[in-house]
Amino acid sequence: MITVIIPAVLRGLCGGTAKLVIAATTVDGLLRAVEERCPGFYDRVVEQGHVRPELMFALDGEVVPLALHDTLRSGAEIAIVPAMAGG
Amino acid sequence: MEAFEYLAPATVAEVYSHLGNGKTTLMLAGGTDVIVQLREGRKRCDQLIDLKHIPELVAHGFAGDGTLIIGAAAPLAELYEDTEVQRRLPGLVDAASLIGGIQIQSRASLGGNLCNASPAADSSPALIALEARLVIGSRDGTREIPVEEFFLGPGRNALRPNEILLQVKIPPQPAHSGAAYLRFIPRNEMDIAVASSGVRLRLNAAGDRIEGARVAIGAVAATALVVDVSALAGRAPDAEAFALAGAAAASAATPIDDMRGGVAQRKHLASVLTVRALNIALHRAMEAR
Amino acid sequence: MPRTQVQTRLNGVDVDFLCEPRQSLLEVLRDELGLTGAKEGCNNGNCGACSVIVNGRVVNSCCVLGVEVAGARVETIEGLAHGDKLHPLQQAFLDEAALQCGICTPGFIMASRALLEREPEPDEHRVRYWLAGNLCRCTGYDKIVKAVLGAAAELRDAPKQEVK
Amino acid sequence: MTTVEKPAYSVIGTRPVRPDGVEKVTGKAQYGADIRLSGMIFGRVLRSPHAHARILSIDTSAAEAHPGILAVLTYRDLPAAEDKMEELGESNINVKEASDNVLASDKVLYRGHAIAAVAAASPHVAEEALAKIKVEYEILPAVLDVRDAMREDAPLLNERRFTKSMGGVMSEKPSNIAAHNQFKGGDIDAAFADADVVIEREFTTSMVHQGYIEPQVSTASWNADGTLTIWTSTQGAFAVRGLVAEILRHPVSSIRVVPMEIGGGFGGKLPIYLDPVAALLSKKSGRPVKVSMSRTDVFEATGPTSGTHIRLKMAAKGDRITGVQAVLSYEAGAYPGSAVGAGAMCMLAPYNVENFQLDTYDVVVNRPKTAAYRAPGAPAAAFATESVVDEIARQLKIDPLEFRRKNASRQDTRNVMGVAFPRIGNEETLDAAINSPHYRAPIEGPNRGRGVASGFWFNGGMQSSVVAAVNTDGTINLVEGSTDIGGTRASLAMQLAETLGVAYETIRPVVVDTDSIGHNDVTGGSRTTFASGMAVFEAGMDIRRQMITRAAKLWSCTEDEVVYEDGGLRCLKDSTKELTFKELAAQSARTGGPIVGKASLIARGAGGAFATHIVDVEVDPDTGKVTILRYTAVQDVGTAIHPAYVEGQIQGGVVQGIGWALNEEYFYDESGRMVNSSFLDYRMPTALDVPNIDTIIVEVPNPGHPYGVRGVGEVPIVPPLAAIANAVADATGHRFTALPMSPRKVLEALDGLE
Repeated sequence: MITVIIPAVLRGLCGGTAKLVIAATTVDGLLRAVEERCPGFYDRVVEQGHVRPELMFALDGEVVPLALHDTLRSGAEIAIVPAMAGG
Repeated sequence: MEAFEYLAPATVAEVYSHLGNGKTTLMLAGGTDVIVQLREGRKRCDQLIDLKHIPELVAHGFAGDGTLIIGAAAPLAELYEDTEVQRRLPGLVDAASLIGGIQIQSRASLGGNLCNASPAADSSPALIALEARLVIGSRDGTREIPVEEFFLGPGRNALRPNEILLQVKIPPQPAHSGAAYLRFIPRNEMDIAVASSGVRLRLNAAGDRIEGARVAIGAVAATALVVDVSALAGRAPDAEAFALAGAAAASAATPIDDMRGGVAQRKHLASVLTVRALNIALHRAMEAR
Repeated sequence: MPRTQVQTRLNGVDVDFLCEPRQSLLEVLRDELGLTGAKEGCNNGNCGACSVIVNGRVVNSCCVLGVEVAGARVETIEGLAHGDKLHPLQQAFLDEAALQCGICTPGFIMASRALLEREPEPDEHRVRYWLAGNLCRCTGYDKIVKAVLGAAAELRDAPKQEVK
Repeated sequence: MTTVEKPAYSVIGTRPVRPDGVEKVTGKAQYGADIRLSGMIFGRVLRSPHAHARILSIDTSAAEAHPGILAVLTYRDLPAAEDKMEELGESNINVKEASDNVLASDKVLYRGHAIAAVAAASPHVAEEALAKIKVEYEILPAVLDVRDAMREDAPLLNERRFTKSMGGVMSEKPSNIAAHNQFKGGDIDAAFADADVVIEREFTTSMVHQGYIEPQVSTASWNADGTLTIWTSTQGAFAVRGLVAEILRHPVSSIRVVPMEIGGGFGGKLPIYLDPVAALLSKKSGRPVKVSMSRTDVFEATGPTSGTHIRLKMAAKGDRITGVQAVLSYEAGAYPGSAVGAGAMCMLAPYNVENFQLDTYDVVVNRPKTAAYRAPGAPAAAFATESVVDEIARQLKIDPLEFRRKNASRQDTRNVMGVAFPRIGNEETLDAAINSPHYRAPIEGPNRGRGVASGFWFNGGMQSSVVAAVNTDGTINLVEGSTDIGGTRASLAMQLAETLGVAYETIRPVVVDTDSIGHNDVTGGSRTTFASGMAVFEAGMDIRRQMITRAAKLWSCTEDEVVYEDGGLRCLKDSTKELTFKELAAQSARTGGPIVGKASLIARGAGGAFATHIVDVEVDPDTGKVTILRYTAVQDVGTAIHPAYVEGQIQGGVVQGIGWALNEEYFYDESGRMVNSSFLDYRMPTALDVPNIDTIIVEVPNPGHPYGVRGVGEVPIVPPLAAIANAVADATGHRFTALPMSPRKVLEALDGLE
């Protein structure tokens, strides 16, 4: 199972839920599973088959650029965050 | 930068021979203002005349009567490194040693600082306080004016067509007197005065009464201003008297509001700096006794 | 615009070059003579990155015209080391890690050299005052000041290292 | 130095001379402007005198006819670009906007916006020709301040821009608000309802510039076969290659970017400005072209960091921070993309706060497009948080560091993204600050005060690639692709020496061009010593494996009977069989040929960095001038590879923060012209304006790195703004919520002048 932290601005799609626990093995599978519970969620994160460039994921505490095909280990915790760059 | 002709005459007469030929002409002393102004298109010229090959314009020295004569193109560093100048005219050294950084002081001259006629020029209030006079020359001869009469407005000076500034003359300073110059800048160096004050305090032999005072303030009007502090004469050189001078400086100031400072700030600083400068001048006057 | 021929003594060697009057000494050193150690940081005398020594005084070469150095003695960072022997200031900057990006370093070293030639025993405040015309954005100045004070001590102990 | 569970290293922790040092102290190092190619000519760029205007026409005929002009360029020479976001390595760009920022097409959006370029054999002649280009403008009203730009009736920079929020469109009407985002957790209403203390303040910071001493400069040579070489000053050669390829629609494989030595960046040399211009001028003229910026160009046209407006409300109960609500609005400049998100994600990181709501607005204004600047977004946000934390501690009569300690985040504390921290050194840093000589010493004297503040930065990982070739004399050439801004050649060579157990001096690092090494992301995000260091470690381990194989071959034993230790190899079953690294290297030709270690990776496990700063100030009540009397910066660096350069990074960041706090700001006149675009009036600290900066290095090794490295470069600029404001409040009793605290502002506040 994967724990997904729903970004505040998308919680409206999920009836205000901040956190979901979902079975999935890849990023894409996870987002589609969230979509089933939160209609409209997938397209807010994915555009033309890619994660929107302005978004990133925080996987087990670290902000990383994950692609849709990246696999996720069971027990992982993932959050969707705005992309940022360092100086 | 627009192209121009460079001339390096060896005599003042040779300089005059290049003037009045219809060409736009600028003088080059230290170049720390004029070269940048030409590069940034704030000034232009057909010919640039380098004055540094004329011995009397780059020299400085004390005349028999104690007058310090400074060639208009003499670099500041040579002036303030002169131990005799340091001893006799610390108020001049105050100003000369804080115009720009060391690299600027190696080149910049009093003449250039004066002719540039910036309202914030550090040399002007200091020289006014010391009653300096300027020697201006042309083909037709020379004339002398008090330094305070040289400034007509921002970037405008009293040189007439085909005239050049030759020398700055600082008369021997009165007995029992001390002078000082202070400016305020946000940083501690490399900055343009937000406000400044040059003062000279003359005491009686006992050192307990003010015989006369001169105060000039900078960066608080279109030109450096002479402040009327005649009220100080006859008073004891104390905080009360200096506060009077400070108030006079503040009310004389008519500053503008720009990115370097505000109106109220500049008037306030004119007062603060005048009081502080007077305290230094007092200290120097007492030491000189 | 006709170019003027200028003869000067550069790092101990007589050289002559052609330049336009409007070319600064910095442009001449970099573009005409191929000495790129002096850097352009501001081109108006406010950063010191182009510092060189002319007739024993440190100047901003961006505020000097090339034609002005006729007959002058010009020293640049390229002339400071002797063969493979670094000047104590250069060595001190390395040992103290007094540079990060290094763009301001030649200017700081030339300005510091001019200071130490005049004043062999400056204190920290004097060094900071003298170097106020040189901007560094990387180091916060701390290690630069320590390097200059260290080199000053070194030069006092072994003055012979300072060869003209 | 506080050190937690650190292994014994032989090279790491020493202070050797950097490999590129001698060239940099002798003036031989080749920076961007130092290159000279045969036939090279000079390019100059024409820039907009207006802050906001429609371009009606550009007439370059007179410039083309000017004697000596070899090429003239306008937006018409750029390929049409698509108005959409593209992902480019670690950077995301809208190519249309990137292209318009290189050469404006329909509109100019800020004073200094590039419009045209010319090239000639002399830069002076090029400048003469620029003056002959005629541009007709329809001048439009400009909006310069973030709050003005957010108003309903504000002039629009882009009539087709609507407010986005995580992929959705939020506004019905076009707006200057490019993006809104929110971070929310717990129940703030309850937290405020039940608090002992609630403080709400508004904060503003001015737009400031990175202030690197080397202006942008780029030299390009376009060959008849379409191959293009660019010599440039950049934090990321591969990023430049990618951006130029996108903007010029030119194949990446035809572009070689040579990273010259770089004269400072601090984030400001991540974007590109001149590279495509130099490339097209070269294509048109058939000559190599060098294009450089003046200092005024750098101020007016390259990315500074955002001016900001932050409203922050904080609740405390007992000695705990119980709730925070904040609205952050950042100026993005002419195009979207401020660091407001990062600001929000960092601002509460030092604390364990369960109830929070942070709203962020990314707002376009008629100023240059902002760029990253050292911990982008974080300093302004920390200025707000740390000022209010200080005020609450005072109200609660708790020592400000003790109060921070009580509320400190630690491993498993959840940040505002809802994500748990890994092992972090926040508490250790606070303890080191509390116990520091500086904090234990009293502060005395009139008009003097002490302030403290904490700060956080994420640090980055991203892609790195290195190759290490062993020479037969036992020395090693380390080939890397990370720009060395502040000593990374040394920190990477040291990590390889440590991995191989050899002397630092035997390693010769070299930074190469984009044709000569695999992709390396930018030197930014404090990633190089961490991420390229990780690649260096793996390349070293690759060499060790190869050497073990060869030793086993020589000794005819199995590989697991060979051990590599202390820079040598020995055979477990035969103690007579030993070889030093150098001896085996000498035999490479007879044992299978060259020994080359390689590694390419996406570095994971970048540990966040925390800092706490202590500063003493004196305020002159008659002039409003603030003098920094003493400064101590305490920071968890994981492991200090080269302590001298770690200290240098900290000291440099602190002094930039001092400038930001006290004097640096962009002054604009009503027309939108920057009036202080010089080093004279844009007042960065000089050597005379700051004291020595004391550093206390805390080492809580990062479990995500073989040597425990954390990024060092950015977090030092986060605390100073608030630390100094807190010190000024302590000295004067007046709390400044607007930066900079320039003498004028301080005097006006203290003396009630106006």
